[in-house]
Amino acid sequence: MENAILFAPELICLLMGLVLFFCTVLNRSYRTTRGIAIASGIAMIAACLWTLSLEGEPFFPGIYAVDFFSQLIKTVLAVGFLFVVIASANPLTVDRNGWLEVPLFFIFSTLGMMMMVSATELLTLYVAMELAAYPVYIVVALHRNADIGGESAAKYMVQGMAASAISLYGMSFLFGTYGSTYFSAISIPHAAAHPIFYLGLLLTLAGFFFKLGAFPFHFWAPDTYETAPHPVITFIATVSKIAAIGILCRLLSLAMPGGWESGHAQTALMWASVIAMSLGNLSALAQKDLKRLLGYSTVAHAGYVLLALQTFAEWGLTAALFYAIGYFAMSFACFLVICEIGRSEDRITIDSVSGLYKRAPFLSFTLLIGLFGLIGLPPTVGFVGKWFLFSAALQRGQFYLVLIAAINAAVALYYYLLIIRQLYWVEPATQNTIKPTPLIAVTAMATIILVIAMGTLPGPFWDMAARAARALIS
Amino acid sequence: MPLLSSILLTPVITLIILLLMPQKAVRGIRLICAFSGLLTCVLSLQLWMGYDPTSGGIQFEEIIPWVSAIGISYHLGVDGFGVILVMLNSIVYFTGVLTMWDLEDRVKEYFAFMVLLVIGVFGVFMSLDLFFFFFFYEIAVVPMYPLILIWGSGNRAYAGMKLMLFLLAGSALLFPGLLAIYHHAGLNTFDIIALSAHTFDPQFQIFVYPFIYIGFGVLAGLFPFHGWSPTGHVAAPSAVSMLHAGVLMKLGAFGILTVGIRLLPEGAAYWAPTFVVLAVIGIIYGAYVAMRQTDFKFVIGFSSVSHMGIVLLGLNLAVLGSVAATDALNGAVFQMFAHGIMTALFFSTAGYIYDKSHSKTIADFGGLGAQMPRAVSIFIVAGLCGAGLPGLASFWAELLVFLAALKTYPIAGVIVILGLVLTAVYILRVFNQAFFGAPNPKWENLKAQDMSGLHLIPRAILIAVLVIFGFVPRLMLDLINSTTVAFLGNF
Amino acid sequence: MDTLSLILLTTISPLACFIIAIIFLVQQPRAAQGLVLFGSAISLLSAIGLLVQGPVEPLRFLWFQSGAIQLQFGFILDGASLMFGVVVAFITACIMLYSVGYMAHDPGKTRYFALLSFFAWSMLSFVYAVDLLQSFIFWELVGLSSFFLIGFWFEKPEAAGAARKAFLMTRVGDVGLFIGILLILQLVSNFDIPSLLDPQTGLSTQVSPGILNAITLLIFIGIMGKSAQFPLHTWLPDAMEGPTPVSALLHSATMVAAGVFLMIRLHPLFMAAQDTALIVLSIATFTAILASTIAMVDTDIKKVLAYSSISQLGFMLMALAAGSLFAGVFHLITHAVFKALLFLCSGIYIHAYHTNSMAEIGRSGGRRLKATTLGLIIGGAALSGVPPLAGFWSKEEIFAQLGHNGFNIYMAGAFLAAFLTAYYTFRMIFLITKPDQAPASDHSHPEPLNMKAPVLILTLGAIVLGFFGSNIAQGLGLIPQHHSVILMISAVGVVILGILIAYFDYGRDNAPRTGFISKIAPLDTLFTNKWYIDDIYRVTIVAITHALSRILHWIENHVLDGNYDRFGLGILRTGAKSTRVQGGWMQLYLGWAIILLAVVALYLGLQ
Amino acid sequence: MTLEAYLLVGAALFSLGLIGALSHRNLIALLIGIELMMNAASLNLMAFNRFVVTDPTTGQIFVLIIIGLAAAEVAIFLSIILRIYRAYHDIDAEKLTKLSG
Repeated sequence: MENAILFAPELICLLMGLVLFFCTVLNRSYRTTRGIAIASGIAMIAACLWTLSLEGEPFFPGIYAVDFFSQLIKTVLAVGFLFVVIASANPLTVDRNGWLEVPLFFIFSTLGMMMMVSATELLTLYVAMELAAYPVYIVVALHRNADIGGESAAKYMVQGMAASAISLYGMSFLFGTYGSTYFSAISIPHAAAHPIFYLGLLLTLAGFFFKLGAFPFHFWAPDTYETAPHPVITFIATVSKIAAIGILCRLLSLAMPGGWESGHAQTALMWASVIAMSLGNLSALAQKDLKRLLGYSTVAHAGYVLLALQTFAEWGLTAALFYAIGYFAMSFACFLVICEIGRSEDRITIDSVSGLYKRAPFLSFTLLIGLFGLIGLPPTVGFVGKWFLFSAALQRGQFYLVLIAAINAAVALYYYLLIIRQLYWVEPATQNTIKPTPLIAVTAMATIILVIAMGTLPGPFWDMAARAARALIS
Repeated sequence: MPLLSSILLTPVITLIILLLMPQKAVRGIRLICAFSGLLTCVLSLQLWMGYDPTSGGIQFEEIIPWVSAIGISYHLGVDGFGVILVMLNSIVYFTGVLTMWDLEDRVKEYFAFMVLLVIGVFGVFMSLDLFFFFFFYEIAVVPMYPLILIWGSGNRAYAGMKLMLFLLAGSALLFPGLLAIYHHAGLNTFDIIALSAHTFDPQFQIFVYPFIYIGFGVLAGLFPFHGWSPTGHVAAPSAVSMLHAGVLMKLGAFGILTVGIRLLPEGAAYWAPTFVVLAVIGIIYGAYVAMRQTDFKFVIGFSSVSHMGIVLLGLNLAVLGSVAATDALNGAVFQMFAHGIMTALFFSTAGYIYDKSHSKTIADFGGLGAQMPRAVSIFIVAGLCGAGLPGLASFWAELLVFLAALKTYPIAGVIVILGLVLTAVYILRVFNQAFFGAPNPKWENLKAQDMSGLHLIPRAILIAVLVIFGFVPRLMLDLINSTTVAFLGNF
Repeated sequence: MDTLSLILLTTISPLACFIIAIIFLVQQPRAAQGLVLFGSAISLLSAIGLLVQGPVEPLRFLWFQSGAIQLQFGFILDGASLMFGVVVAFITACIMLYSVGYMAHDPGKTRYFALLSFFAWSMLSFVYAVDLLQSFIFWELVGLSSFFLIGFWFEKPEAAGAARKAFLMTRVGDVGLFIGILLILQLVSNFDIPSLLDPQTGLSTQVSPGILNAITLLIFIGIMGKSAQFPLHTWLPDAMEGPTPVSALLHSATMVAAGVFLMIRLHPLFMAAQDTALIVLSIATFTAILASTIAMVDTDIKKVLAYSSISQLGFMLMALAAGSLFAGVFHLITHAVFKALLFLCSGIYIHAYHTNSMAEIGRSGGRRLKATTLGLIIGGAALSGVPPLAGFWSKEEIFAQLGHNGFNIYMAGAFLAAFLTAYYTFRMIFLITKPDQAPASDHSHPEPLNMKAPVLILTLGAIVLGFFGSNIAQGLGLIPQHHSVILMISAVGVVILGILIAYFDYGRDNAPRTGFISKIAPLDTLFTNKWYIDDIYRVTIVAITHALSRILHWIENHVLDGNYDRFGLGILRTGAKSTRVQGGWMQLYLGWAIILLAVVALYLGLQ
Repeated sequence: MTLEAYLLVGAALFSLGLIGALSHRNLIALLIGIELMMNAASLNLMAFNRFVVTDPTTGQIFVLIIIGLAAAEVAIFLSIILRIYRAYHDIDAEKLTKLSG
């Protein structure tokens, strides 16, 4: 029973997944299905909160850990799932035949991610990773236009498969070096200095870099962001990012005591971070498609997160976790608006949001807050998060690295401001007002509150992230 | 309720109320803002009265741990400089609201952004924690973009973008600089007071100081990074220009003072000669460039570059540890205040003329003095203050800085004093081309639209402040001087 | 009444009038006019009251403190300031009275009277200032108010231009003065005039002669600007664009006299700085001659008077530089009276005939204005130094001082200037009173009483003031020079010579009505073109300033701003290029990733 | 055979798979290339299992699961290929370049 309690979020996820499966089988209406998905989201959040401060290893000792870290991430994942399901009301961009499957695949992917962050063994990790990935491959392809959907799904999936193959290849080396698939056996400080360990670790990271959209596995991001159905890309851009950052934290914590000193992985990660943020920001400057632009922006943000992770320090992990939560909120604010205004449009260009303040004042305010967050302006979480991330790097004395990152943030300002200009200054092309449903308005409100609360009262959130990071290291 | 938090929370609450008000309640929005401006003025006056200059130092401290794990705390407190600048911001806020009383377009949003800007400025002047200092600093910068973009004029998209890019590029230098200070001290606190007790390694100070100086300096119109400021001023609506040139640019100088000089005195001293040269160039350069501008606001914009050069000059002279350090710092802080009020007056009046005529081209007017005597007179007062005329506040500031310059670097001193003539040249050029001479019949319709009633109130307040401190500088100098002595005593 | 309230009444009442008039009485010009006249009367009476009370110790209050610097605010009440204060208040009152008639129909009457009041306030405060910085402040305010008064008819571009020129040129001088007093502050941290001048502990005992010379020279630059000495004199003739009463006020007793008065105030310092004194003497002498030569050929009555002012200010500075405080003060006071008189007379002519040309005034029947013409002749004679009028005595003092100290070259210069003065003054008188053709029409212009009365009062002053020399000397605590008879006779001789030549050129029947100088063509051209000084400025300083501002403006737009923009665009272009990596072909994406991974693997392998 | 030999074979297999995935335009060939890469990993796992590890079951289970998941992956990818084929009537990777830049 105790095991079941520890396992409660995943169990609820699994059970509700089955319920949703039967909904599809019985061909219920989309309203009902979505209603059930929302209910299951709420149940998951409740379960996560219930187990938030529990610790243990349910069912299989050594391969599955429930600790504060995993439960914190799971809570955010559950919230993310709920929000995405709410946002995917009336998802016209999805093939009409596939509507019912959307919540189903989301919930299974979420289940995969939940298991991923709890996994403490390579095989479990691998299985969870694939479980998280496959449903998303499918929903990307569910775009109502077969050509666009097919191309973006193929690109996404080829990258994903290659990345997971590379990951697997790396895992084999980890396994070979330590003779065990348990993390507890792998994270041995003195052996950690062996270069083959770092090679294995880096190759393993490839799969998660892919998820995070970090350089050099980011190439799918712009293309898929641009064309995937809006709710789907919302899911990828928010929920799966948290899981990716979470698992990166977990994996890098394996190399924690020696990672910085030996410098092998650190150098590689540092360059990945620098190139990711520079390339992401520079490429975003030239974009006209809003979603594509956000795709590049996500690459840049992955760079910022790596900046903290490459420090191999508790501070860095804490900052990355804090930023993961914040990033979820900021980017959700943006994508929620995209879902709303782009119900019937396949592509959202920058011009689509022209004069949105006249057509939908509240939504444009939401987008504004989200963009402010992504720029890194106070009082949003973007500012505080960057402060923590950069602080982590400076703790290691990487002054110029932080300088580069900060300059990148200034360059990024340009394209974000262009969007804001469209939002608030340019006259709208149509006068159609968009009135969000109360549920969506409440969700938007909650997101704004989260973004601003984390930006102005970061204390409790930082403490939680720090607790999670400590749970990882110990 | 602690006084500083009350001052800070007044605009915060105003902002929340504004966001909850309906779009249409234009009158109510204006009244609320005016009331909040007045309230901050009253509270600031209380602060001014309550500050005890005899004991000097930081007073009205409030500390609430914010993120205690890494040493961020909500630490407010003001020294004499802070008191004065808080007062400045209150005055400019209040008069700025009154200046924009006639605004009809998207009133709610306008005032919301403006109040956000005010919050940021108050926060910077009060914060004694590096995190919050920077936090509020950025808050103050953010609203500039929408304000310029939506309510501005002319080439506003370009100007707003340029302004933001310059300022955030400045922040990009500050980010590593501020964090390096924190980590290098190793005290696990962002508290400026605690950090100032720590002596940083001189090599480190020399390395980091330019980042801090240039990073904040961009906002203070530091030559050659001033390009954003005239363009931004020109495009912004008048009350935004008022806040921008009047208060926002002071944030930069205040940042150099509070973070740069207070924490890194040796670095500051090492770099001071270089930056003195830049400041002197800025003063002269701004004046010369202002001479050729064809647009009112560009003239004022470049004059701001020139006048802020005086502030920067004073700050740099203060750290050289010479006998004139006190005068230099007194002068620099006095100039922050005086220039703030002066440019507020400038922009408020230039904005008025623009609103009525929709022309900013100097040569377009000619003899406006006969058509809008009141507006023109007020502009002239501001111009004369800019020219450093005695009897108006900035005279004292310039006097003190020039004195220090003459003592420390006689050649620089003579050059900047000669700059006074250049200032007079460009100011009088504006007067002669726009206000004097044969009246242009094109503007006969403006006769009926001269400033009156409500429009005169904010300008009258600003003029009164200028004149009062012009003739009774003691009111402020006593406050500044005691703080300066304490400040320099820490070196 | 005690001294403090008297001094406050003297200085503050014009200020109060200014504030009330400018704020409340814009729509009621008559009330403003009355108020201002009333204020000026109070000011005059209290100034006289102060003079009657006699010199007292200075009054001082702490103004502010910054570091080691302590500044006082207060009033110095010695002979010089008391007497000059009365003169200023008196002339101001006369001119205000006169203006009631002169400006009767001007729409900007309130502004005019308010500005006059403001001017009176700044000038009086300057005269009584105890602290050098306080002096400087009011010195600047005097400059400011003269800017507004000269540019009073700002709709006329010439007036606006003249005002600007006056402000800028005096400003150039002020910069010198400012640096000078900042140097003093730096050296002694004190601005209190009496203690600066103290023979035992004052400035001259504390600093080396070289520095003292530098300081006094810098101060003299300020005086040069204000008192229109070569080379900063060209603003003064232009300033005649202002209303004539303003010219009378500014260029007789007040604004331009401020420079001389500053030198009077700091006379001991200048005496201690030998080199500066010599420089001042040379410049003053040269200016006196230069201005007189231009006055010889000018045809505009106000311009002639303006150049005459420059030249007489030169005389005063000569006296002071030669070492006689008394001569300087005496000439300052007499000049104030007769020059005000002359300006007021010219004002009546201009008011009546709407022309500035002397010949035109004569032709229109200028001499029919009896009281005015009387004033013109008496004032002119006093200016020329015809005994026993006021100017004679004060000039006599100057010659005596120059002779006493053996400045023979300068005395020769002074004689030349005196000769020229007599010549151009009587040229003016003859041009007006003996026109070349009889007046065309016969209708006579009334001379309004409120314009006539000040003229008559000042005429009286010009006649009698010369006899009060010993009282003035007493007031200053000095003994006047003994007049040498030879000097006196030769001076009178020079004056008579000048008058005779003027008579020969302009006064007699069938006079040629061209000056003798026209026979020497190069000099004539030089004088008519005002020695080309304005033109030299135009091609040098003005041109350089314009060129510099053009260059820097270009730099701002093309080098700084242009490069920032180019830099920004460069980044944007790099951004556009960087998207080529994202070629669209999925295997390309995969290839990139693999290559980079291989690099990492190689790097790790090499480690 | 030593461990090194197995690892070399594995590396060769991985590289071949990679080259296949990069060079073939046909999406199915691409898929096969990636499958080869996974098989290389499987081979590695088995080799390590044989030579290094004390508990011989771990690697075997791992490989079995990889095989299972690979099958699922192939199924999903094939369905996507079908969708592409329906839209383009072609499964050439080089033609799927509508999205770029």
